[in-house]
Amino acid sequence: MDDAVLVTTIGATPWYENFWVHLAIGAVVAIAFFFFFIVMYIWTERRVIGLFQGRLGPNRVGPLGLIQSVADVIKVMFKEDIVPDKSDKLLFWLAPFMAFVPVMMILAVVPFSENFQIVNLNVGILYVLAVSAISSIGVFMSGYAGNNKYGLIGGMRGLAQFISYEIPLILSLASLVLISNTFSVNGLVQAQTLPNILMMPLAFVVYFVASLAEISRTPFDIVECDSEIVAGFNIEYSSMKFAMLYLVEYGEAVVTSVLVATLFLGGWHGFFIDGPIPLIIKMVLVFLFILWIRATLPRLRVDQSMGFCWKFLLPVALVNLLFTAARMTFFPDLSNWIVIPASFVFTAIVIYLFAGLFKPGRKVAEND
Amino acid sequence: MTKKIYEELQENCECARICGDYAEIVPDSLPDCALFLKDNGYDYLDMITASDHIDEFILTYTFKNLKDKDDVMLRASVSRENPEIPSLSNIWIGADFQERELYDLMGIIFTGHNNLKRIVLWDGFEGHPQRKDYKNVA
Amino acid sequence: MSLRTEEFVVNVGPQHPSTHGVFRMRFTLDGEIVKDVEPIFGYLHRGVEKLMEMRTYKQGIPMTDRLDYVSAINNNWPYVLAVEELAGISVPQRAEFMRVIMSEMQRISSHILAVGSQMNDMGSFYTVFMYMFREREKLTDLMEMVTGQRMMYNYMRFGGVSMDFPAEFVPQLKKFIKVFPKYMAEYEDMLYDNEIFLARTKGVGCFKPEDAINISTSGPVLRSTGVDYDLRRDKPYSVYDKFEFDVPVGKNGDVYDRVWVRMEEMKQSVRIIEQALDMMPGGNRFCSKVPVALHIPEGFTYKEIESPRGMLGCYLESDGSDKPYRCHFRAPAFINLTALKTMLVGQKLADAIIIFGSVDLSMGEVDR
Amino acid sequence: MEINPQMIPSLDDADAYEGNIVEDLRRSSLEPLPEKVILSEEELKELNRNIIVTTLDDAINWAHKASLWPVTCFTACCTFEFIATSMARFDIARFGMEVLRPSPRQADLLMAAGTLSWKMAPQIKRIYEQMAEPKWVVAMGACAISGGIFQDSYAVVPGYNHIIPVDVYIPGCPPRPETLLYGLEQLRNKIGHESIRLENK
Repeated sequence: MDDAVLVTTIGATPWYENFWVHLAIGAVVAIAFFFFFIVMYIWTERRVIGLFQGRLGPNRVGPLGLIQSVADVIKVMFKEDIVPDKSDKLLFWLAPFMAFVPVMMILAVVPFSENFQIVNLNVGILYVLAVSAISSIGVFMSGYAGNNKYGLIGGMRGLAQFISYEIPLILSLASLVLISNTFSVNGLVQAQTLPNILMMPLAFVVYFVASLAEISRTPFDIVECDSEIVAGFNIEYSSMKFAMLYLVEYGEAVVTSVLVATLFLGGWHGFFIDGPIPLIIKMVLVFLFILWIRATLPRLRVDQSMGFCWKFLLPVALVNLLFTAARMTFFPDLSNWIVIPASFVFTAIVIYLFAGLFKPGRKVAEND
Repeated sequence: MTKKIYEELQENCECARICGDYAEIVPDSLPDCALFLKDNGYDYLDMITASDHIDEFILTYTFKNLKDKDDVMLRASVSRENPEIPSLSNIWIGADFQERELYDLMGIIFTGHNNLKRIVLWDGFEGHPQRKDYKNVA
Repeated sequence: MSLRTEEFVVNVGPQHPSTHGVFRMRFTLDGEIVKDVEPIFGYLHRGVEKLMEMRTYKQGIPMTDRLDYVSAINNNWPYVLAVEELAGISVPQRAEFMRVIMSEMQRISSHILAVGSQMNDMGSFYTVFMYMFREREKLTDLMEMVTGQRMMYNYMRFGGVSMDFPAEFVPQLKKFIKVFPKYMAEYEDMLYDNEIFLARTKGVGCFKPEDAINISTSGPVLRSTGVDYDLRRDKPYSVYDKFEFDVPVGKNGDVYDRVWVRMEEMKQSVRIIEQALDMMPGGNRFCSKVPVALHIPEGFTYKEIESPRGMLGCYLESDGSDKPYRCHFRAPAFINLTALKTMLVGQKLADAIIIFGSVDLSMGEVDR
Repeated sequence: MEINPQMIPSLDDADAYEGNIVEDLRRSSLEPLPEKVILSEEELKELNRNIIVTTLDDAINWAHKASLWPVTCFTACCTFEFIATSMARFDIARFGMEVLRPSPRQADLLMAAGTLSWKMAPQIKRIYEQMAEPKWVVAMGACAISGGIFQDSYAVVPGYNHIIPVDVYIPGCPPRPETLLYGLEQLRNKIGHESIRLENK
C-alpha cells in the first residue's frame, strides 16, 4: 500500500492488494468507526447539554456514564415491536432501513488519512449528495407508514425541508469544486493546503447552515419537534425500528461533522501529523458547535425555515458561486494573503446586505 | 348609600328591588338589564355563579366598570321545576363557558345559548352533582 | 384544476408535551393552518366545590391549595378574605404584610414557570427553563423555610397566617431580592436578544382590547392588549394601597407582549416585597384568636384577588353551620380559555401551540 | 378495551362515544387490579441455579435499569415536583431518565403523577396499552395511590391501580424530589429482580 492511490487492477496481485479485500477491511473499519462515534455522540450530547444547562449528565452507568448509550441501545432492542394494524406494513418495515443505510454509505468516500480511503471515487461529491437525498425519503416513508396524523405532518415537513435545503448545499459545494477543480473528496482534501474555511468562509456558512437543516437539528428541527407534533415521524416506532430511526439522527450528525471537517477544515491535514487523529478532533469540534446551537436556540416555524432557505441561503449561495467564478477567471493565481481577507470582507458585506432583505416574521411595528 | 347606577337601573327595567350593594331582578329582564349596564360603562362581565336553595336556584352576576373601577352585582332566583334563564353568551362571549359549567354541574338551562352541553363531565353522566340532593352513585 | 384538499381533525389530546397538563383541543387543520379549535375540559375535574361543601371552613383551606397548584398561596387568599368578611374577623397588620410578601414571592415563581415553559414550547430544549428554574428553587427553599412545604403551603388562616417568619428568613429574602434583578437581566438577554424568539413571538396571536373585555379575560392576557386594569391597584385588598408600584401594560396583545408583561410584573413584585419588608411591623401577633368550631352567620360575599393568571374570586355563601353552603371559585384561566377560538383560528399549528402556551393555564384551576 | 373499527364515531357524537367508554370503565373497575408478580427470595435462589438465564437476566435488567424513559403524561400538581426533579438541582439525567419520550411507543415508564379523574381514566388505560412491553408504572403522590384528598369526590378514581397495574407507590402530596428519587431507586431494585422467564406469567 505504497503511495499509489488504492485503485488496483484485479490480476496477479498478492491477496493483500486485492480490490475485494480492501473493500472488506474498509467496510468493517468504516462501520466500526460509524457505530462507535454514534454511541459516543449520544453520550456527548447528553453530557454537553447537561453542561450547558448547569447540571450533570448521565453519570451513574459506568465511569462518567460512558456506557449509558450502550444501555439505551440494549434496552431498546429488547422492547416489544409494535406494528399498528392499519399502517402500511411493507413501508413501515422498510422505512428505518431506507433512512439508516444511506447515512452509513456516505462514509465510503471519506478519506481517513493520506492513502486510506475505502473507495476513491473521482465523483465523490456527487455520490455524497445523491446518497444523502435517499435518507430523506426514508424519513417521509416512516412518517407516512405509521398511519398517525402527527407522523404525517412530521414527514411532510421533513420532505419540504430536505428538498429545499438541498439546493444551497449543492451550490456551496459547487463553489468548492471550482477552487480545487476536482470532484473526488480525497482530491479536495489534498488541494487544501490552507483549510477551505479561510478561502471560502461564505461557502462554509451556507454549507453548515444547510447541513444543519438537512439533519433537522435546532433551529431547524421542525421534523421531529416534540412540542408541536408529538414525536414527528418516529411516533409509531418502538423497539429495533425506533433504535434505527433514533440512530439516524445521530448518524447524520456524525456524517455531517465528518463532511464539514473534511471539506472545509482540511480533513486529515494536521499541524504535526497527518492521518485520522486531526480528522477526529475537527469532527468532534464541529459536533460541539452543533450542540452549542442546539442548547441555546429555539426552533423556527415551518414557513420561516422555508423562507430562510429560499430568500436568504439561496441568493447568498448564488452570489458566492459568482464571486468565486469571477475570481478564478480573472486573477486565478492571486496570493493567499489577499484572497483570505478579501473573502472575509466579502462574506461580511453579503450577509449584512441579505440579512436586511429577510426579516423572519416581523410584520408588526416594533413596540419598544 | 345605594349606588347611582342602581337607581338608573330601576327606572329603565322593572327589576324587583335594590338592597344594599346588589339588585334583585326578574330572570326574564336579565338581558336588557345587562345591555343597560353595558351601555353605561359596566362592559366587563366578571363572574356568573349559582347556588341551590332547595326550592329555588339563586344566580349571581357581577359586572365591572374598568374605567371608574366600580362593580355591580345582580341576583336572580329561578324555580327548581323549570330552571330557565336567558343566556348572556350572545352579548358577552366570556359567559359561554361559565354558563355551560353551571348547566353541567347545577342543571340550569340558559335559553339562547348556542351549544349548551356538558363541559366538565362526560356525556353519559346522569344527574347534576352540584345540587344538594345529588347522591354519589359510584 | 384546484387540488381538492380536505381538512383533517387532530386531537392535541390530553397527553401532549405542551398542553401544560391534561387539556385537550380538537384542531381542524387544513394543512398547517388551524381552521377551528374546540377546547375540551374536564380531564382533571375533581369536584372541589362539591367537596368544599362537605368540609368545615378550616378543612377547606388545603382544598384551595390544590386549585391553582402553581401559585398555591394566592388561592387561599380569596377564600380566607371571604370567610373573614362574613365572620367579621380582623387581621393584625403584621399578618397582612406576611400575606403580601408570600403571595408576591409566589407570583414571581409562577411567572418564572410561565415564561420558562413558553420557551420550551418554542423548542429551546429546557435550557432557558433550567436557568429560570434555578431561581424558582431558591424561592421554593425560602417558602419551605416559612411553611415547611415545597408546593402545597396551607399557610393562610382566618385572621392571619399559620406560622411566623423564622429568624433567618428575612435576611435570606433580602439577599435574594438584591440578587434577583441580576438574574432578570440574564433572562432578558436570553429572551429579547434571541432573534428566533422575536421572530416567533412578535405579531403572533394578536388580541384586540375590545375582544379582551368582551371575553372577560383578566391578568397578563388582558393587560397585554393595552387594558390597564389590576386589582391590586384599582380595587386594593389587604394592604396593597400602601405600596406604590406600576402595572405593565402591553400594546399589541401578541405573545411577545404577554411574555413582556410577565417579566415586568416580576420586577414589580420585587419592588413590592422590598417595600413590604421595610413597612412590616415587628412583634409576634401573626394571627387573631378564632374559635376552632367556627360558625359563620347567614350571608354571602364575593371577594377577588389578583393571582398570576388573573382575577381569582371566591363566592362564598354561609347558612350559619360550620360548613360553607356554597363556595364557587372564579377561575381566571378557565375564562381566559374562551379567548382560544379568537386567538387560534387562522394561525399555523406551530404558532397555535405557542399562543395557547402564552395564555398560561394551570389545569387544577381550569377544571376545579 | 379494544376499539372495534366500525364503532369509530363521526365527529359530532364523539363525545357520547367517549362518555359510554367512561361509564362502563367506571362500572367495571371498582376494585384495584391484582399486583404484578415479583420473585420472592427463595424463588430467586431456585432460579439462580440456572446460570445461562441469570447472566442474561442480569444483562437485560441492567439495561432496563440504566435507561428508563418516562412518557410525558402528567395530570396534576405532582407534575411540577417531577419537573423539579428533572431540573438542574435534583437531576434525574444522572440516571439516564431525562429523555422525555412524548410518544408512549418508545417509553417504558409511565409516571402516573397527579389526580386521575374518571374522564381521563380511559385515556390513561389507552396510553398504558400503547406502551411497548417491558413497562412499569409509578404511582406518584397520594392522589395516584388512593385518590388522596379528593377520595370521596364523584369524579375521581380512587387510585391508579383501579385502571392499570402499578409497580411502585410514592407517597406524599406532592412527594419531595428526594422521595421521588428514592422511589425510583426502589423501582430499579424491583426491575433487578425480574427475569425473562417469568415475563408473561
